[in-house]
Amino acid sequence: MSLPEINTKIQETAKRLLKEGKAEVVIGYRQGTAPMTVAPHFARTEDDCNQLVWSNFAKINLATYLPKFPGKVALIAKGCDARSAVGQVVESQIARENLYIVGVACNGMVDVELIQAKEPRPVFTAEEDMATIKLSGEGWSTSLTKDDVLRRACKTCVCRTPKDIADELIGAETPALSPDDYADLKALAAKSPEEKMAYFKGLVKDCLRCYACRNACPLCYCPVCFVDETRPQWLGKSQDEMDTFTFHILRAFHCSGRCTSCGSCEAVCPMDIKLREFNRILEEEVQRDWQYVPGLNWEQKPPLTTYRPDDEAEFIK
Amino acid sequence: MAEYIVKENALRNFFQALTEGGQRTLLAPAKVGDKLQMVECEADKITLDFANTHQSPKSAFFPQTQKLMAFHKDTSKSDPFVYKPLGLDNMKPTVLFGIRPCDAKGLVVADKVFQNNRFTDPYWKTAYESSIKIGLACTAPGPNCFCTGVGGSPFSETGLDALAYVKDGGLAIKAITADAEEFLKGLSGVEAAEVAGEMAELKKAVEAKMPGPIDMAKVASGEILDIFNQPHWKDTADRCLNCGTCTFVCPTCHCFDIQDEQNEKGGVRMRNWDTCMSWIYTVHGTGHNPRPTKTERMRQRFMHKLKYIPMKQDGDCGCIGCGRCVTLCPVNIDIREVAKQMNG
Amino acid sequence: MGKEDRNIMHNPYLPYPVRISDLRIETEDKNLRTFKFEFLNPGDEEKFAYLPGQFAELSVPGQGEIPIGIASSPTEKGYVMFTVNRVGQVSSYMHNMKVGDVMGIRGPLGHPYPLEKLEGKNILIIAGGFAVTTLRSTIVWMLQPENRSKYGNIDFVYGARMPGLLCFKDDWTEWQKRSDINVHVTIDREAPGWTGKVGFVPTVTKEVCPPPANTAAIICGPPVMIKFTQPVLEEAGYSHDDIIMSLENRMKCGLGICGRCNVGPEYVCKDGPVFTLTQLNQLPKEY
Amino acid sequence: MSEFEPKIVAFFCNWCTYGAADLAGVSRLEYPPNFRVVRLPCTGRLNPKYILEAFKRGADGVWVSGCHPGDCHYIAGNYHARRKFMLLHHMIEAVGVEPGRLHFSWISSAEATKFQEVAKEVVEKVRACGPNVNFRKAELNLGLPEVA
Repeated sequence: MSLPEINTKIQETAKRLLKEGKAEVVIGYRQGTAPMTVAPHFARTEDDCNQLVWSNFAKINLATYLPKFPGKVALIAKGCDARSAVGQVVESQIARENLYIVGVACNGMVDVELIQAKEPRPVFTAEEDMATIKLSGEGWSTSLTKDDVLRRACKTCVCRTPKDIADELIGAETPALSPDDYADLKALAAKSPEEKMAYFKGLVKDCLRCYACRNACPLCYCPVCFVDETRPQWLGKSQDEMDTFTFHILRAFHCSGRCTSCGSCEAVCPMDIKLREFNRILEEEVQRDWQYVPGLNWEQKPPLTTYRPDDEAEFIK
Repeated sequence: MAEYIVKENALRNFFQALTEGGQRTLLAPAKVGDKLQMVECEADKITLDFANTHQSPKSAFFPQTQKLMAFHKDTSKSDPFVYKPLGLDNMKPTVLFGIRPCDAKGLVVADKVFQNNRFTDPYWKTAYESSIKIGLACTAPGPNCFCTGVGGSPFSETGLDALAYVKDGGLAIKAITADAEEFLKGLSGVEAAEVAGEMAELKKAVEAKMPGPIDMAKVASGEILDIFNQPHWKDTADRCLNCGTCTFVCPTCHCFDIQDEQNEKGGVRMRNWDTCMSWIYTVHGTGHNPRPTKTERMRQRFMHKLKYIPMKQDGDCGCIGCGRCVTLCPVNIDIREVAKQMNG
Repeated sequence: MGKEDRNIMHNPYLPYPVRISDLRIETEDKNLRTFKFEFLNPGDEEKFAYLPGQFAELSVPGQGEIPIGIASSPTEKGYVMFTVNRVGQVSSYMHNMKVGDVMGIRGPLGHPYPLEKLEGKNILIIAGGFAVTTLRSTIVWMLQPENRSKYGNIDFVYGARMPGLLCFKDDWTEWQKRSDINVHVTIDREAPGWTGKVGFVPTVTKEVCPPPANTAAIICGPPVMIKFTQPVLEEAGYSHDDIIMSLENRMKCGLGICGRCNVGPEYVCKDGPVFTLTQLNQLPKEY
Repeated sequence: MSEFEPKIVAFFCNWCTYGAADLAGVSRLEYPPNFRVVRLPCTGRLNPKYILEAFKRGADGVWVSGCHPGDCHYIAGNYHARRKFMLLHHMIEAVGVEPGRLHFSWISSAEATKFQEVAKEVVEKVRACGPNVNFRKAELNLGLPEVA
């Protein structure tokens, strides 16, 4: 399906769902006000629905808005959004009956940082279809192949078409990709502790501690985050290297067995930190130990909320 | 005021000379990793071809983490447990080259907070007032630039000691303050010239390409509570994540948290940037929170920039139109749109 | 470029070093302690010149700072006094400190009650719980012979849940004996051994409040008390200009710089904490 | 120079390892004194951030010990803990904490001898890692001339 066709389909579906009372609000995207942006859009009326669009520039995972959201919600969902929504139902953050997932066959989102690395000139307009991004500025224009500027997370997506978890699907199934083989992580694991630490500390050296990664994360719905706890205060609030490093380790740890690799955290990071490197460590471990991939199943419990008496225990004396 | 040029082949010497033989720290636009930032850098790393630095230059005078004072616990020495100020003596003055006029104006907004009607922040004042700020006018504003929408100009001189623009690969510079004239005239590579006329023409040409003023008349004349209670806040807040990115990159956001850290020998009191988007920013000891949800917190930021600061700073807007928050907001909350909504 | 005045600049972040010269447990539930501080450096007491209604940041080295209203009156020389509720990290730490310990105080901050403007008026002071601190300061100040003549009748309504939670018992029992102040101390419910008034502050205020002509009310107390007392005063005919309140919000710098405590364009720390109801009615209720 | 003596933070379950340590003591089984013990109601109570905090504040090693599988006083606390520890163990070694700094064991209150053995092993392994310099918060620089 072409982008305009998808847009029409999304708008029609949204109107129908509102009319049928399947949802009081449809959460999707609308065109942004600046080049290469889209805005999450909360459609409550037919007029609102006409603004719903699909875009390659979506940054955040729309499931982030779901926990404790009042009333019936329909979500125009990429595969990762749908998976996160499933996770939230499994974790009892939203009731299944209040959630209607409109899955969209997604072929990935683009990484604006990558685009700017390829095209550093200021971009004044961006046009898109499902395969190309056309950029233009003052006196120039260029075209990029979308696959060349995909977000890293999208390159190893295991659920581009959320056909099994969506309540309905828009678009034809997108060809599956080969999943993350963690080759880089495995290579890193062979290195010395000093090298590993230097690498990971280096990743977060620019961190501002703004916690945008946390706020954009569909898993981070705790009423009080550990970084905001005051008695005791676990983390100093300065730009201390270890405080920052610990934040990132714990953030990833809290997402272990739950992270759907949507890449929202990286996309929103104002300093473009490769935050998923921390998540991937545990993602790989969870898959290896418990063969668990989050957000693909309405029934299965996340691995850290359950146990098996014969869980691996080699590391314990 | 005096006018000068620096030819392209003299730039390197000129940049080096700006440190006055190492007496000043030179901060200028240069790449750090793949981001352009205002940083302490070597003369040959400085770039003149950019829209604006990724982050605002406020950290030059208001670092994200700044130690304010320290104490020791050694009772055999004088004044145990008594805080002593840090960093005020022998603070090395800076020279900022390449600061954009919008940011320079933003620092003036912040300056009026740090030096308000009752108190003077000595840490800010010392750093800010000892610095020399040489602005670089924008001849090619970025896609989200709107300084002209909020009373600024790509050639604005507010808050600057001198304003330069790129001319034939080199620089044309106009001194704005007497200090700057004194500073510039003897520097290596600087030649006297007449550039004000060309500068005025360029200014007109670039301004013509930029957005017109955003109408804020009703925001200015309206009652606080009327704007505060407008219905649009809820809609915008729907998509706000309270992530705080806007506040961290904003040149006029000045909020901070004060924190103590200590060990067995003593402790320091420091301040760290804080954000009004955070829940803990306003929560009382009792648990009561005057801004309990993201709606109130997001509204606070825009009310502060567009209503409260103008009320306190003779009508000057708290937003200077650098466009960083527009570019970086992950959910496209656009201050220009919010301003329009506030204006009814 | 300002190099010359660097060394003479006052640093408003730097606390004056003080020593705890006296402390006492103020209430039965032990959640309130009253600290008296003496300044370590001669001359600092003069620099810390304050008026009733102002507050200070109590600074515990290594722990942090808390903004607390000044409970002593500037007429009480040789010390400054604060009553601290055990709530957070700093206040809990302070509750374990001893006489002789060194800490800091920073201020005075904020604006005092408009004592000059109130001259010639009758004064109604309404306090609830431990919010009485800056009002104790006000009363002590007003009762000084050199100040007393500037004001008309002074009424003081003070309430707490039970007798053991009333602060500054020595002070108000002393005032009860005086003829130049009417003291109405009340508790919420009957309690053994209590012979004074029983009833909520708003009810007692209704009973005893003087006619509004030429009278100003100063109120400080928990939000629920203020919520129900304000209508009583409005009904009695008090103009909003004559209802004076003291706000609190989370604070850090106390200087109107760090943000957070603002109510609309006003910073509670720098522009307040004292506001008239007229002023507050034009501001968002973000406190 | 004397041999490096590591500082180790030990988190012991109240119902087993804590008792084993007591028993080792009254049985006069000698074990190294490098531990600072934190008693927990259950290893399931151990938030991973405690472990990171211990390292961050300068511990050279951390040792967590609880009840054998199936023996949990709260039925399944240690089973849940086991999964958490497994991930944390993997995580911190992946980001460059030296293998040998973080240890886990199951020791019942009767196993004083095992306690002694594991205690020795933990200390030796941590000693072999040397002082923890990479995963700890840098010492606060007071910047005061009089205490420099």
